Amino acid sequence: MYYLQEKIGEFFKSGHTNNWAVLVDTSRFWFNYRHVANVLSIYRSVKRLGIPDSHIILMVADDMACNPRNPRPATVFNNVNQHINVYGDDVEVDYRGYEVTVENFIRVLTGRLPPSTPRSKRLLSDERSNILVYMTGHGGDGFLKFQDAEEVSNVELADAFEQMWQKRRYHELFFMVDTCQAQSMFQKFYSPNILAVASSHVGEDSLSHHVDPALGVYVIDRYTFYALEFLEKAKPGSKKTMGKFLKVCPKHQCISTVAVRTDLFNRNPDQVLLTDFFGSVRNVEILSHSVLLPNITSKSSHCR
Amino acid sequence: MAVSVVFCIIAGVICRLALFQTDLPIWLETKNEVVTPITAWERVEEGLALKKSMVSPYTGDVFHEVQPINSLIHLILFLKELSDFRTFLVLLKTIFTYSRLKSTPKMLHLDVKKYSVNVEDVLLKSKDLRSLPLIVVAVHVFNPYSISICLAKSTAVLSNLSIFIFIIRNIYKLDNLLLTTLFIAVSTYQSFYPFIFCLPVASYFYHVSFHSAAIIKHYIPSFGLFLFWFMLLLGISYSIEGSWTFLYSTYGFILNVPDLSPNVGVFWYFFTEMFEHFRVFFICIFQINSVIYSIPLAVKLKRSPVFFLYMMIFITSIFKSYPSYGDIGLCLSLLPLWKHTFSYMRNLFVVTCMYIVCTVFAPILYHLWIYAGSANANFYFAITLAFSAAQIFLVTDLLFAFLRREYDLYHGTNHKLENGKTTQVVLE
Amino acid sequence: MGVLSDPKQRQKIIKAVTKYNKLLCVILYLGGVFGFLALAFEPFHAGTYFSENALLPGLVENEFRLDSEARSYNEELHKEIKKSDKTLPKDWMFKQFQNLGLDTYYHNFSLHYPFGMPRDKAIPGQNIYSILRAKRASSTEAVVMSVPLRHPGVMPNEQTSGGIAVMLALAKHFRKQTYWAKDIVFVLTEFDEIGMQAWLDGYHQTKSDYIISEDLPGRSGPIQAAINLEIPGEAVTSYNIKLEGLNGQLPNLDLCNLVVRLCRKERAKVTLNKQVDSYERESWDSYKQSVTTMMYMMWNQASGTPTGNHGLFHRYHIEALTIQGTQEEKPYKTLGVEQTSRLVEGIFRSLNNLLERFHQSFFFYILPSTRGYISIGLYMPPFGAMIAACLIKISLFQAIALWISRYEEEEEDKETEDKQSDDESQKVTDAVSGIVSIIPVIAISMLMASLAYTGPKLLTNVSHPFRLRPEDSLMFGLLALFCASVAFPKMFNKKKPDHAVLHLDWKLLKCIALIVQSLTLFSIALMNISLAFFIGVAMVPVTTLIVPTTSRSLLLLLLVSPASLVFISSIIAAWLDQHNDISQLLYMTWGNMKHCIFMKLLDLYLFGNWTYTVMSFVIFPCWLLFWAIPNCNTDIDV
Amino acid sequence: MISTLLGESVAILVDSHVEELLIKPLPSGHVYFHFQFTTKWDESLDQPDSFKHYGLFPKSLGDVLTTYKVQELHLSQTQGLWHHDKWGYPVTSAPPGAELWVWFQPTITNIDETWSELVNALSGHFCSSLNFLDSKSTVAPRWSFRPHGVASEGYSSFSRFIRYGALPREIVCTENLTPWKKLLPCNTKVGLGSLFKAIKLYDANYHSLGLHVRPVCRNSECKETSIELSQSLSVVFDPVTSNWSLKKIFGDFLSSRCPLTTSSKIFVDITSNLPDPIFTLSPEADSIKTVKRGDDTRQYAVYDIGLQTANGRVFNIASRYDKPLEYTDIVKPPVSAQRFITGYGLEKGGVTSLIYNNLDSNLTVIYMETLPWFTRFFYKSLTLSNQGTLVQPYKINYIPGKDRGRPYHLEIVFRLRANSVTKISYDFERAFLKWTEYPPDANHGFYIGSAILSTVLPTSVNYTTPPQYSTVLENSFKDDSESYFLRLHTETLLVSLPTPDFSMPYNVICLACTVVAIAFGSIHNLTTRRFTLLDPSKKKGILAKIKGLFKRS
Repeated sequence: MYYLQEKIGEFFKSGHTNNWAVLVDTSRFWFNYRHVANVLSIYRSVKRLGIPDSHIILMVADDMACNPRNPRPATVFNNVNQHINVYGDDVEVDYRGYEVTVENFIRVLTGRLPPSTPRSKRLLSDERSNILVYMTGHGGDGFLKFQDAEEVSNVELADAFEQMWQKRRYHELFFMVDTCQAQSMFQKFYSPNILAVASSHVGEDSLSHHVDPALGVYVIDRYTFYALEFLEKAKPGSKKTMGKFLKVCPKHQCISTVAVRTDLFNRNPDQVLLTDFFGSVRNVEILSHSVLLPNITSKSSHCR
Repeated sequence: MAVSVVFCIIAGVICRLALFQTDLPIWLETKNEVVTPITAWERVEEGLALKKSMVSPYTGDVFHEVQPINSLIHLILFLKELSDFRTFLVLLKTIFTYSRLKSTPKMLHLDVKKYSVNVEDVLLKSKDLRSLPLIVVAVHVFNPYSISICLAKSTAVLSNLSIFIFIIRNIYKLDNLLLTTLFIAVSTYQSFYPFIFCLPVASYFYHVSFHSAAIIKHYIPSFGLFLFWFMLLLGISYSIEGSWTFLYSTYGFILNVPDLSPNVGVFWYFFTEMFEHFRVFFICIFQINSVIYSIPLAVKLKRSPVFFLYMMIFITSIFKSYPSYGDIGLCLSLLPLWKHTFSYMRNLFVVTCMYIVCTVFAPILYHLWIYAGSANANFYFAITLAFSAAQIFLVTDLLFAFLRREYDLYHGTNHKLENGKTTQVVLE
Repeated sequence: MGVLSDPKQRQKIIKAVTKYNKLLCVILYLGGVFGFLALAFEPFHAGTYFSENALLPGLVENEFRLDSEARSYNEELHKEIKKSDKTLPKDWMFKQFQNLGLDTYYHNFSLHYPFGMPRDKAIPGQNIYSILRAKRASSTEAVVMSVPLRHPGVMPNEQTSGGIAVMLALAKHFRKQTYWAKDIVFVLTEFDEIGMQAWLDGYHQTKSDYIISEDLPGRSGPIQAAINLEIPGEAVTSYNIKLEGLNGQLPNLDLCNLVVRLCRKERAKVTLNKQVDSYERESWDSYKQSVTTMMYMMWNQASGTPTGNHGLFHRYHIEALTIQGTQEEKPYKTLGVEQTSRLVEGIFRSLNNLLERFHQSFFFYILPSTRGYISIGLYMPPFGAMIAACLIKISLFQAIALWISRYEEEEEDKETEDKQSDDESQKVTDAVSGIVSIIPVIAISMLMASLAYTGPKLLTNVSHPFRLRPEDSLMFGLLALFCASVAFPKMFNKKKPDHAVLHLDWKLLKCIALIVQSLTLFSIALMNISLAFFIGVAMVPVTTLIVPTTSRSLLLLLLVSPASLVFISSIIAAWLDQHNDISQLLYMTWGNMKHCIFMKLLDLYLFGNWTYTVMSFVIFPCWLLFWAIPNCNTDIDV
Repeated sequence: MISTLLGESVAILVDSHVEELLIKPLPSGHVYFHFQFTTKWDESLDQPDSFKHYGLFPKSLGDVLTTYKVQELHLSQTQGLWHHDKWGYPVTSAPPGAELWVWFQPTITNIDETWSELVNALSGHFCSSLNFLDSKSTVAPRWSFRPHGVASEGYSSFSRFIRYGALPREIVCTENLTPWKKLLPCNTKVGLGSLFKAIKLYDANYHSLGLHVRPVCRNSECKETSIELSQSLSVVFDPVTSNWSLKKIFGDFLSSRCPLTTSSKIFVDITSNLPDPIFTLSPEADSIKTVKRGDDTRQYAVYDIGLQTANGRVFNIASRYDKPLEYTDIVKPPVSAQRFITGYGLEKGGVTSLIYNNLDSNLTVIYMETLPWFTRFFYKSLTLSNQGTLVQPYKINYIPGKDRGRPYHLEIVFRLRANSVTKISYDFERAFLKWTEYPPDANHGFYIGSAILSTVLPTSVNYTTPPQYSTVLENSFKDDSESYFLRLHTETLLVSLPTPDFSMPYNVICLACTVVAIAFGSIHNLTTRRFTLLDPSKKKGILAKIKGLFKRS
């Protein structure tokens, strides 16, 4: 019996059985091309590292790829010498255009969506899910603007995460935000198991990386640019840790200082695999004999 | 005197006819200060067009008049020369006003016996009274506001008319509560707010009956009769319309202000910028606000119901949900009735200037906002706000002057203390 | 409300005002005028900046590489023009556009000359326009590039053939690009503004009495912005930006900034009304320079006539300006069609980036230089101060004391008390009678005004049979009318043999007149600050200071009468054309005057220019009110 | 014998799939590619139990049909505008943006609810914002949209079971293509599907994804029905030099046919070569087909992908023009329309549609217009005129809009005189919205969906739509009907509404309330206090207090 327990123990070593990602670009308009590039870069990475489209909620406030102003249609490049088309050929955007509102975002997190909402637009996570939440857009001290019309405050966000925790919608949550004064977004968090990283301290602006003269817009923000650089090196099975990831983009690269919050997170980031959040890798072990598992994930049905 | 009145009226008719020949009317017909979604002529036409093509005008959200008005105007359309009709209306009004004035002295000095000594110079003299009709008629005939609504063919003319008639009824046939309430009902039926005029009427009858019975005894019948008439009218339009939907698109439209197009009132921008979840609350506040004043005034002015009535007309015309120059025209034309109190008013000059300025600037700023696109909504809002403020100053000032004069009537004009020093009169 | 209601305070204020009245007036007036002019000094106004993020000026690299095509187009066009002397090679241009695979159309219109001529006679005209359909958008928005087709006859620096070459070269380049979000409409208009107006009328289906435009065969969506090019065939040395539109309306400041910025990017010299910015900033010279620039702009704006095709777009809420190529003697750099093309390409890339119509930056501004702007918030206070001078004056008069209730008089000293209360009602009746006595004056001035407004139609109609040129008939007719109106106070005398003057309460009259004047000036200022400013500068001092029965005030009034205002302005106009020798100057002035009135009327009928209306219908009666004052007698004071 | 075998095998096959590509060089130098994938499934919609075992028919779609009781479903997602004047008629007309119209089965109970669920489901399915098709933008047209499939007379004469909605601003991009091509039997690995490279497809002048499901006759005597799923992808390219080839345009060759298809063919319209050749095709066509349809004769070069790509050859159609084409005036199609906004300023406005009839015969057309509630349509201003003379419409179906509830919906049936232009014009008033009702880009403006013109043409000049009974293009070659149903979408319009100042709410609320307070305060003062003589001998405090009171009044 003890043997069995330990087996189970190591089966759930990383403590989670599935991965989800909520990737949000909150700003519309062509001159915010870079924000879309940001979010799509992350989208591409997590997809490459093994999270399926069905487990990714992608919110893009405006259409850059097929924007008539885009001289290279159906592509979004995050780099002037265009080696990666982050838009890909089989992208699935779940919330786009005017659908990207504070209300929808909070509803997706907390799962309070109208019954007629299709599965692809729901975050069907449970208490065994590791969730990556990435946000980018124009922000200020304590808020993040949605489409230049409304804003989500850091308090609202914190409460939303708390609600998720109480509804057992996540096991661990990695919150990543690239905006001006990004640190303020996670200052108000109080729910457990949240690891948070932000592109800049309060009072700092997050800067864009470079312009593509052919497009005539800034193509990506600094933090995401270097984060992507880091992620591109990672392979699905890689042993890179979050610790390393949190050190990405020192001041001389970002110009803004990257802020990290680990006090809510009860593991040591240096022991946490990158793929715990960015990939969905489960350690599968073939047992010679059948094991009777106690019903662990029974409660996971409530959030459907 | 009568000659000059007639002359005045004729002059008015001529000037209106003349203006009808210019392209002013076309411009005015769509001016949002002059016409509101309810009274706009083109919307009435739209209603007729829908009727003609067998669509109930109330299925849409363009037409908001009550049905019989619609049919009435249908009749009018048969009289080819519309302008004639309008000017005829004006004539009608002015004559009524005139006749109403005949009874002024009786109204104004009901209890002259109670007056203090040496108030001659504030007492109404017969020469004032004689000049009064002329002034009223002149003011009405050459009042740019009433001219403008006449030119714009706004249906506000009709509601004004019914209010006029009702005043006449009120004054003329002293005893005839029946007709009075009927006319209140008619004007309420068209523009909802007049229902509040029941109060002054009641207190009026209480008054003319020389306080025979308790005032409440007068409220009940007038309200009862009013309700009866009103229900009757609704019944009529139900029989015409065949459904109650018209209730929403007329009174519902007035009450919860769905149309936010600019006008001279305070509602439009307020509810444009209002947060959704406070909307209902503030609508209630504003609607109540437009009638709440009747209660204190009813108490304060129970001795002079006609003035009370006038105050109510004025206040509702400021705070109704879709005010227009039509209502202001009505009030201003009746203003000279209180000419004898003007000398007590404090802000007349300022108010006059505000009126003029707003009236001139409003169209300019509207043009800059809507057509030139160089100014934004705030400019126009500022003007409408100033306009409402001006009206409020005027009405409060008038009230002040009226009360102040009464004070003088009862306490004499030179105010001396026991120690014989002159001093000033203050509210306490 | 506090001040208004508290009697004591109000008394104090009124006393103070009445005491130092004249002084206050003078101070306010001078302060206003000089304060206004001082704004041109660089430290006193803000520097320009972009408030519309979407424009992204100059971020995108220029891709226009068709320099040789541009030049060859230019040369070919020259050949064509030479070949077909006196007529424009329209068909050639049409063919060029069509060969590029654009939807190209002719647009026919006809002009009915408003003056004298029989209505049936019409002058035919023809525009060419061509639509480049944005590849991946569904033709819901458009931007316009327009060039006036000028007759080969005009002066070489007035020619616009260079603009046409630029347009063709760009059309060829743009055609290949995939990044257009808005259609681009290339418009070539005949008879400058008239053709433009016809095209715009056709595009928006608006009717006009004198320009009859046929339906457009092809269309695009709502026009977001327009750039008008006046580039001569030869190489230019600098670009001049023209902003002033119909009735002094201005394009959004962002558009202007955009052009300036891109000119700088091309290292091209850019000027406003041909005035260069001085380099050093806070010096006296630079200040002088800025004032001149500002004055030129205000002068153009005040006239209310558009300075180019762009001016007509403004009415349709389309931001537009004209880029004019200018040539100087000693150029420090010459700019050929290729540079111009690159500049315009940059502008259109930025306009293409635009997602909402221009709404961010200022619409009310005055430019003392290309670096800085004076916004409405800055220039209104000084202007207000100037007008306040009259308002202060008003308060001098008993009129106030009458309007304000007797309430205060009670506060006044005890001994006056009794009289006060006696003549109270007396006063009221006097007021009424006073107003009544003034009504005829007002009536007459209104009558005169309407005559002055409607007169021209009559005059020109009668002029035709008499073989008079409409200019002359207008001139003389209006002069006659003016003289008549000047004489109107004398008409009153006929009725009153005893007095040689009007019987009316002149103070009340002046009070009213001043109110009317300040109201008028303010409302003009809202639409055309320059016009209001100039009129105000001229009229306010006179009108505030005049008193009855002094020949001095009579003279002064005559000096600021609408007629003489026109005269003065035409002198200035003549002087601006460098006609310094006096006789010639006067001659020019006479010509200008006729021409000016004539053109204003033409503008009124063709484009709806309000300047004449304002002068005849608003300023003139206002002036007549004042004119009555010196003819009043002083003995009936209230 | 082989043929008989084949015949049987086809007969026993429950569902069949056909892939086709029509290539049509347009007079304006553009080239029109229309991909047509038709899956026919011999199951009838009305017995849902049959939706158990799926063959080629996509299950996801089958579920949608059964759950929401859909009889017919027509969805189109389009980028760019089809210019009729230059390009003639497309195979299936579609407006810019997204358009969805659905006929529900008569057994349905609560249609509006089902509709809102359906659009939600579809929006999830096709990654588009179809869920914005709420009551504010949905109408039930009476005449313009009849069922395309087999339907009983009684059923189709009711407009009760149809819902129509359009999103003129909807953008179409890779994320819409992805789910669409997942519905193809052999995704994009083989067959024509392998040409779908987003990067190329979205660089087109016109790009339209279509999806149509409808019941059709199973066989000629039409005893029982089958379900037909027709997926179409139309693109118009502008090969700047007029020569074009599959490789150049789609960036790839064809390497194989989809094995699941019964036929996979490519048709190139070479009618323009007829008198004397303008362009030459390589390789040689397998067969040249001359088609006589109505009064119009066309010639097609037919390629069978199967043959072309046999034993691993790659296949690329290229056309070479001998001389560069020069642009001339293009002959207009029989019926075309032009629609635009008139007037200026943000208060009122007008819409005018010019409808050209270039035929020598009169036509009866249905004109359908749907206006959002915030552009208040004025029925009285509706005028139809033809060269200045008023036209009396036969029938008008007008449903006025409700503020924040229902769009203005108008259908007119009238006669187009031969060789003339008919002008339909009306005025509207722009509403003032609450500040929360404006979209984030309020000053960009609001879109009005395109008007729809339906008619039956007597001639088939540049008419390419396949006949009613099947959407397989090849069938249009043996179509012998005399009348051709045409649906035509006009331009979408952009109107800007007056906007308030979005930064003002607090100030406005405060100011307005202040004004009201002034009135309340002073009237309260005057009515609740009495006048008295002020006695200076009283101590100062009171005086100050009274003054205070005064200030307020």
